[in-house]
Amino acid sequence: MACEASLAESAFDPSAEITRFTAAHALAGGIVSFIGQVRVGEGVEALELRHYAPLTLPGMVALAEATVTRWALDGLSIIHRSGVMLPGEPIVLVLAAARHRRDAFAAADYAMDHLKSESWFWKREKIAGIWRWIEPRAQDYADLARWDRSV
Amino acid sequence: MACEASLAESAFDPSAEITRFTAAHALAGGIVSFIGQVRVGEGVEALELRHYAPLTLPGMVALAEATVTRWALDGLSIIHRSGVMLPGEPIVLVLAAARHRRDAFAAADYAMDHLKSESWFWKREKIAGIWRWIEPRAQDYADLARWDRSV
Amino acid sequence: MPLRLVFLGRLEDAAGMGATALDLPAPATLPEVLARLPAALAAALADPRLRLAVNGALLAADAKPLLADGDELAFLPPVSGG
Amino acid sequence: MPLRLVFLGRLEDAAGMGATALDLPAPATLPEVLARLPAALAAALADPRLRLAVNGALLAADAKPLLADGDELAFLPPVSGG
Repeated sequence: MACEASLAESAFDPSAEITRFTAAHALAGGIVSFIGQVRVGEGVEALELRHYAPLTLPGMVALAEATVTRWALDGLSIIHRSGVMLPGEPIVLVLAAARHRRDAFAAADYAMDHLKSESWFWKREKIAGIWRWIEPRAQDYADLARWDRSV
Repeated sequence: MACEASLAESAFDPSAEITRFTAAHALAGGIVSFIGQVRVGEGVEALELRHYAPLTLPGMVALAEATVTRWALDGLSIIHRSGVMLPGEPIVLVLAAARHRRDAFAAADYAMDHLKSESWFWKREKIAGIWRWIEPRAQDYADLARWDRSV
Repeated sequence: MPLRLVFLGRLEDAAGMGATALDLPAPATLPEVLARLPAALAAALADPRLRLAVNGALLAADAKPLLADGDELAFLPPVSGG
Repeated sequence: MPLRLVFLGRLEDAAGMGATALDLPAPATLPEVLARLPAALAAALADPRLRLAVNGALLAADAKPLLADGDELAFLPPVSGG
């Protein structure tokens, strides 16, 4: 089972990745994707994600491996930006290919919850010219806790 | 809230649709897509979906409207093929854009379960030169029943 | 009066066609329609899992339609889409 | 011995830099490291929610590392990614 994780230091094209992934997993009946992007229109001028190289990508690889172990997948891909992003730019793309769509949905959902709460990124936002570090959201921990009590 | 449903009589490009939809929903933080495609490599030479025009598209529109009522979405799009498809070709694309990713995941999942079990399509497969009609799958009904007992 | 019958899914194979026209005295009931069809097809159309639509409007599972001049009656097997 | 300290997230603001070098007698403990830093930064680094990594390996939450020659000690605030 193929799984891959990568850290993108500059803008990437989710559609091109989806095309490539879909073609590579022609045996799968269903492909679920999640695209997270910098929201437009809330006064955020830029967003920056910092990472710590010795931990961040290895953590993403470990998450991808854990996810493919947990569900019956044909393939899984995680791409996460670091660096400065502008509104409308993609931050994260998770792709899961499976024979049965339930597995693909659950795997993408699981990978996103763990990326949000457990991966080694620190986020700051620029609003009205001022950069501010973002605290973890309680909702992210609640999302994560779901996976402790179910498959 | 924008929702749309369309019946594609010939091949469509999921990536182009995802690009268009993502750009149209720049306010959304997250976009979930589901791509269903004709599996390659199981001996299926072609798949055909027949529809009944007075019911099929109106049913898809009603499903899209029910889905956007049920979750907090910025947008929802359902595209479903009819006609003859070859292995590797897309059958269905569901796109859900939401401020919070949980809503986008649930909406896409819900729309797929209902498309599979309740929309007016009849499927046949060509294997070794012989067309055979496909019976509904028990799994599809089980998937659908999930939504009766939870949000 | 003219009626149009539409056969979806595997019923198209049972009927040997996707649609056909029928002429019956108005108003016509479903048993009157089935009586005019070949026995094997009539048997396939009596499957209780089928749903019916008249002029594109789905009928309740236990409806007993009275068909009028020009009506289109569609026979809908369980769906297997997507 | 030389040590390298790395400050992630908001700790970079507290430190006024992303990383710094320090020279201490070997082996060095965390309290010895903090004692060499400005009081405000030392206070920020004593936050119990922080995690530590030595040479890229995450430490257990209650670990008391002994730092050796050339070690890189990273201070990791709660993550807020994705």
